Amino acid sequence: MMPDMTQHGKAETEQWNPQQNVPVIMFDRVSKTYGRINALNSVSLGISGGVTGILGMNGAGKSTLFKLMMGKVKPSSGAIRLFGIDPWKNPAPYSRVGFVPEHEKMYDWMTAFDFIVTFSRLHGLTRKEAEKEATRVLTFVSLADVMHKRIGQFSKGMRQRVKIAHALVNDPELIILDEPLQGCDPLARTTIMNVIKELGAMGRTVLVSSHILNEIERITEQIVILHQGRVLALGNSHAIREMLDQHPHKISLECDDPRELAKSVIKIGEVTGMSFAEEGKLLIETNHLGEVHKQLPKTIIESGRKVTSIDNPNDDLQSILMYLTGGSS
Amino acid sequence: MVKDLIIESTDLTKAYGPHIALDSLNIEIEKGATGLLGPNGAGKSTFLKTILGLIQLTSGEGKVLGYDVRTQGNLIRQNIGYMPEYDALNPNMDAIHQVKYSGELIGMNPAVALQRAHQALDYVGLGEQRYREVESFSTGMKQATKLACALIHDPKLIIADEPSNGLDAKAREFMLNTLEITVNEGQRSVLMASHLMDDVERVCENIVLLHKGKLAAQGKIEDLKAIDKEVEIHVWGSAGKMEETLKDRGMKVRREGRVMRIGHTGEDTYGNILQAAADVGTQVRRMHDHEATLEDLFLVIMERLGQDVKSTDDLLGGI
Amino acid sequence: MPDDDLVGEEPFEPVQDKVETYGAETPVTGQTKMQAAWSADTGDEETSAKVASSPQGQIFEQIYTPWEGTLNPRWMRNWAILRHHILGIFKKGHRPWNIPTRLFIFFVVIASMTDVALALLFGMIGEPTLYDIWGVNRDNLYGHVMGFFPRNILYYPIVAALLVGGIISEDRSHGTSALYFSRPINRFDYTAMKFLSVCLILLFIINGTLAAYYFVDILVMGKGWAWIIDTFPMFLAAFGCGIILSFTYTSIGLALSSISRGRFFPAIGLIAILMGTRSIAAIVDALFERSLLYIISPYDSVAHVCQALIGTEMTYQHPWVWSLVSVVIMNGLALYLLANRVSSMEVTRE
Amino acid sequence: MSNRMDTIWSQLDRKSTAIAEFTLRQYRTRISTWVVMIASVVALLLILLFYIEAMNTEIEAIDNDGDSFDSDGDGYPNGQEKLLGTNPDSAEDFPSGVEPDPPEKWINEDDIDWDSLQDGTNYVGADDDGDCLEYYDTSSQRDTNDNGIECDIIVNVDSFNSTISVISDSGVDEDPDEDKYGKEAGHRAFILGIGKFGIVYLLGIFLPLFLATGLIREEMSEGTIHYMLAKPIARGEVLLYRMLGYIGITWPFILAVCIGLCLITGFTGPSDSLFRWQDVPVWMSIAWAAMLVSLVYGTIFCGFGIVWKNGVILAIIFAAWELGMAFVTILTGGDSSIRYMSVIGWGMIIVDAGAAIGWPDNWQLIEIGLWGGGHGEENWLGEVAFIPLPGAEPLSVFSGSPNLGVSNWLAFVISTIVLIFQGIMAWFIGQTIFKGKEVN
Repeated sequence: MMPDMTQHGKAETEQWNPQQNVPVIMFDRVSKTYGRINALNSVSLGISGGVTGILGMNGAGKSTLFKLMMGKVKPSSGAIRLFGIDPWKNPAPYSRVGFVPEHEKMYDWMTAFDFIVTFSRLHGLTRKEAEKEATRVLTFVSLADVMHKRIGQFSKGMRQRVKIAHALVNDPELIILDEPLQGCDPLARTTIMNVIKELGAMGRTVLVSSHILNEIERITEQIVILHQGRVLALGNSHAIREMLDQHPHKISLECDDPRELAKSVIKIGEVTGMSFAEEGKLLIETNHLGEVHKQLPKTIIESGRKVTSIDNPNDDLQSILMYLTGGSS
Repeated sequence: MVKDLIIESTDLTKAYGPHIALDSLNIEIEKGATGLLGPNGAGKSTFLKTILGLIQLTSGEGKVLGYDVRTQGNLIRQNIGYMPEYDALNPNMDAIHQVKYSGELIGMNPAVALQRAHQALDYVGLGEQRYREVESFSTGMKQATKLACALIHDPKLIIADEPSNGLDAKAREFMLNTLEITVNEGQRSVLMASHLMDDVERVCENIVLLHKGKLAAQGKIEDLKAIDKEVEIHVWGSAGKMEETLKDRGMKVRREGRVMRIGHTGEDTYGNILQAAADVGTQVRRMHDHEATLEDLFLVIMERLGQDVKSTDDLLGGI
Repeated sequence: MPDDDLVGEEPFEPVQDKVETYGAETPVTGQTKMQAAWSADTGDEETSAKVASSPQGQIFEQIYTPWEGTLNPRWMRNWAILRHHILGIFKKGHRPWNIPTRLFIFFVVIASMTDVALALLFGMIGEPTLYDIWGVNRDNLYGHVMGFFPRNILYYPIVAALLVGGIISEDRSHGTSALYFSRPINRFDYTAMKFLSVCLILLFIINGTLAAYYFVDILVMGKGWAWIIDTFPMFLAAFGCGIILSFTYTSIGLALSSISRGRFFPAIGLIAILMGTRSIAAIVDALFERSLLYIISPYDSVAHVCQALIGTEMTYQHPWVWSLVSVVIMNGLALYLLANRVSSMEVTRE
Repeated sequence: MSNRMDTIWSQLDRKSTAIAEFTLRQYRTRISTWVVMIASVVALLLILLFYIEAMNTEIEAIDNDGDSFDSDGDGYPNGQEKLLGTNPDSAEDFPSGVEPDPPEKWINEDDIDWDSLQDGTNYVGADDDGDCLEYYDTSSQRDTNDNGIECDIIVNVDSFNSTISVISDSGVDEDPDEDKYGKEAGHRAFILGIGKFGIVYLLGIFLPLFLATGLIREEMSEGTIHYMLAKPIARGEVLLYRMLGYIGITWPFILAVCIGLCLITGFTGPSDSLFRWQDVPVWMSIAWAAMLVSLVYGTIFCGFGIVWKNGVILAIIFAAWELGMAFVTILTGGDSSIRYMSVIGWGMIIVDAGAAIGWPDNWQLIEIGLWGGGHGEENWLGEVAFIPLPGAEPLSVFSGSPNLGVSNWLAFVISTIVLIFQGIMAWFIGQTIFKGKEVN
């Protein structure tokens, strides 16, 4: 009648050994349905190392993805592996994972220190080790000075940092942060972003979800885009944009004499069209964004016109999604 | 010209025991859209509660739409629409009745409230979903429903606490648009508390910045932004080389990944940048004058007030 | 779906060479590798998650429509709260009482009418002895309101518990208290209307069925004026007892509802108070033959007062005035707690 | 950090104490914990007031056998006349040369033979006031109950049928001291009544209802469970250690309540010595039963909370079933077998076994009290309905016998094992459900 002890074997046993060639996270054609709603649709992913941003609109399946990883819900089909282990009904991989849930609720009556000590001990630390560990992680998120205050008195940003700190005990190899920036003021946002970048730089695998592309791009370039439960794109955000280059694009230039400039720009072979929508603005249409950009600086300088602004309108998640879904979103 | 003030306060102070939540605030808010900013816990919520006439002032005076917050709370609340930060909807009710009920609570007749609820929901873009239970709504739809609740009696002033919190790009866009239309076409005033500086910048002309219960700054956003001009470029490929080249040309460069900010040195700045790009062969995907965003402004003001912004170095020291 | 053409042909290459970080001095030690794969099936749109979104097309027709109209005074606002809660029992579009609550209320209303049905049945078939047992008389009027089993163990307290369960605490947890307090509704009105609505629903069940019992008997049995004059005071007394009972249950229940955030504490708390105090008093009565402890039991105190009011045989030894005092004190304490808690209620969600 | 996973045991130990300690601290911050505890203590104190008052009120002495009357009006009470061999019904026949006794002397003159009760063997009461003597019978006529002793009363315990009967020699009655008997019986009835219903049932069910139902459910609905479930710990363990924390608060509380009541009633109760040591096993069995019962209920209710978000409704339905079982068990005195289908039934077996160990004479005491000295009113059938002594009836209601067909000690052990088994089953089912539960 005792709990399954095999789940708590020593670190040295095979099960706990990091298998070198196994990605930290593997999703193999995972689907998850809630009643009639299909939250995840045949998602396949493999992630190890570095900071990865999980991008998607509300309800795109980001939280479901994390819940599946953390064994909170059972996949309707497909297989999930965390360090090569199926996390459903098996807490073994969590000793190497730090999870920061999206929920705002915390144990307000505890001090930050107690909170972290208590939950570190669930990793099997003694009280003493846990206290040392708590001091370390709280210092890392720079809350050392207030660590003996009750969490209830903390502001949103501080609470968020306590949550991150609690996920860092036991030196996890994988850190999952669900919407860590939501509701934080710029001060807290900057601090949290720095913490995340730091973790990535320390060689951890970090997963961060967000629905704001700019935010994620300030942290990492490695992104996964989810939309309506499917992986629309994954890779370097840079590279994703490059892929998008093959599609009709617009470049808007602000310049003292657009019509003059247009005469030079038209010489770039890839430009398919131009328009003068507003006063002092030149809109270039192209199917090969990269090519055009490559030649643009030279062309401008040669034309002798003064360009004060270059812009690609629609460069946020929304427009990327628009492209990826063929404008249907 | 006499200022058209909707909210004014003189030495408004609120203390909870020894803790001073609002410290002699002298605030003047004009008609139009105003952003209420401040770090978490700066006293924004307390301030909003004060102008709703919900809590007793310790000292000082306040007037909202000409009504005294001390004595005319009911009149104030009848004339403003409040959109709370958290969920304030019964998840098991459908949107239309929720909005209708909120109208009835102001004192509208049921029939009028129902008709007006339809209008309000149409306005916030919940035309087809109005008979659905709020439980099945996304965050954006919930926010829109809350806005509809606040708008049902066509208030002169709408107080929106974090209207775009947790919304994705599309929903946020819509929410901000709606607020903008409300201000510009509806000629209503909006007081909006938010963390997202972009949102405030888009909707509002004025800001009030609170910090630790004190007024840190207030006024037109334009006036407050007086930070050195920079040009921001997004480059594609060879960013490091580009940086070096620019520095060689004697320009001040700050780089964050593919984004660089270059100190404005006069009319030839753009030319120099493009020349450098042409030399290096990098793509300049974007180039524009970088106006100090509200976020920068916020950080600058906070820094002056003594709040440290943690840098990477500080964090490294902890390990 | 064009996305397959777009990015689906081949996974992205490993991007180590393109890694850039903020600040060149921060080295990247993490192994950066992404393996990409796409869903094999095309997947039809029907099954994919419908992300609720506001239609973008409406942005352009968004027109702010002003509204000019007069707002009703305070009592109309209060009436709206009351209506919202009471009509919610029968109709959609008002406060959504949950299904178990509605079903149970329906069951209790039907079950409370058993005496009506039995009196009718035996009156009709002309069985005088059986009619005497079930027809309207002093004991039966008392029993309809105050009978312990099953009415005051299975019916009324549980209805009260279900009603008060979420009535205030729900506003705390849903944040809907902001809906009230950001509008011209003061806390007194709010509390009073919540109180009144629960009390009225209980009254409808208890006294509504009592009235049905009494008047159906008159109509169907063709009772004469003499009988009516005889029994009407009893009926009125029983009616009054129903009011005291509903009031007491409501005030205790609402006080509990106001001190908790969940729905279950008030419900269990009410049942625990009603049943627990009575059980303890019953033990003492059995052990020491002292009925005095019954004054801590809300049900027994009310029952004692009602025995005095209706004039049935007293089942308690201590004077009924003590019970009356106890009922007053209990209600006073509960209302004080309620007022105290509601006045400190936050506007926003807790 | 290298040696942090020394042994499975030390690791378990760390996790278990962490969660249990956490749970305890969480309870400490909740108002409802304190409300429930204070309310139960206040309720028990109220009952205690009645108890203390009853113990300090003299029970009026009743002349059960009518010996203080002077039926013939010759100045001598009937008892004195019977003792001295004169005819109590004849005014002419009275003892000569003896001063008439005051009537009070002939009230309570023939008390129960307490010493004989104490040892738990068959009770033999002697005829202290010489009731036999008025009959000038043969010695066999004076020994109608055939135990070889003239003029006595036996309370016969038939251990085979577990029946008890009072058989007196003809004409022998007793006039016991109502105050002494009433207080002893009232005291025992109080302990058993409060113990079985007040502590084992009410406390045993309300503590878990308020404290255990939300152990997992509240964490789930608040979303804070994510912190716990994201750690390398099996869900079954979380449940187990949360229950450990729950035990950590309920068991000391129950124990403290029982010890407190034991001390108060032990000093105020009727006793020749300073303290009633014989009550200690009874109180301890009450505490043990309440502890086990609250553990089983707690695990079951916690499981209900996991299964359904409105698990408390299931808990209330279950509590109602248990209430019915509690009544059945108390009212049948241990004769029903449906009680084996409940938790409370087994809990009460523990109390009954403890009572039988602490007070081996309990059944004789009850029977003597119900026999009431052998006097009563004849009903229309000609049967004598004995008038019980004060306290005898409540005591007989609240007493029961373990009725397992084994010795008291064994009954105690068996029901303990059954309760623990029930608890383990509840935990096992709970953790199986919890394991397969999707947490959103």
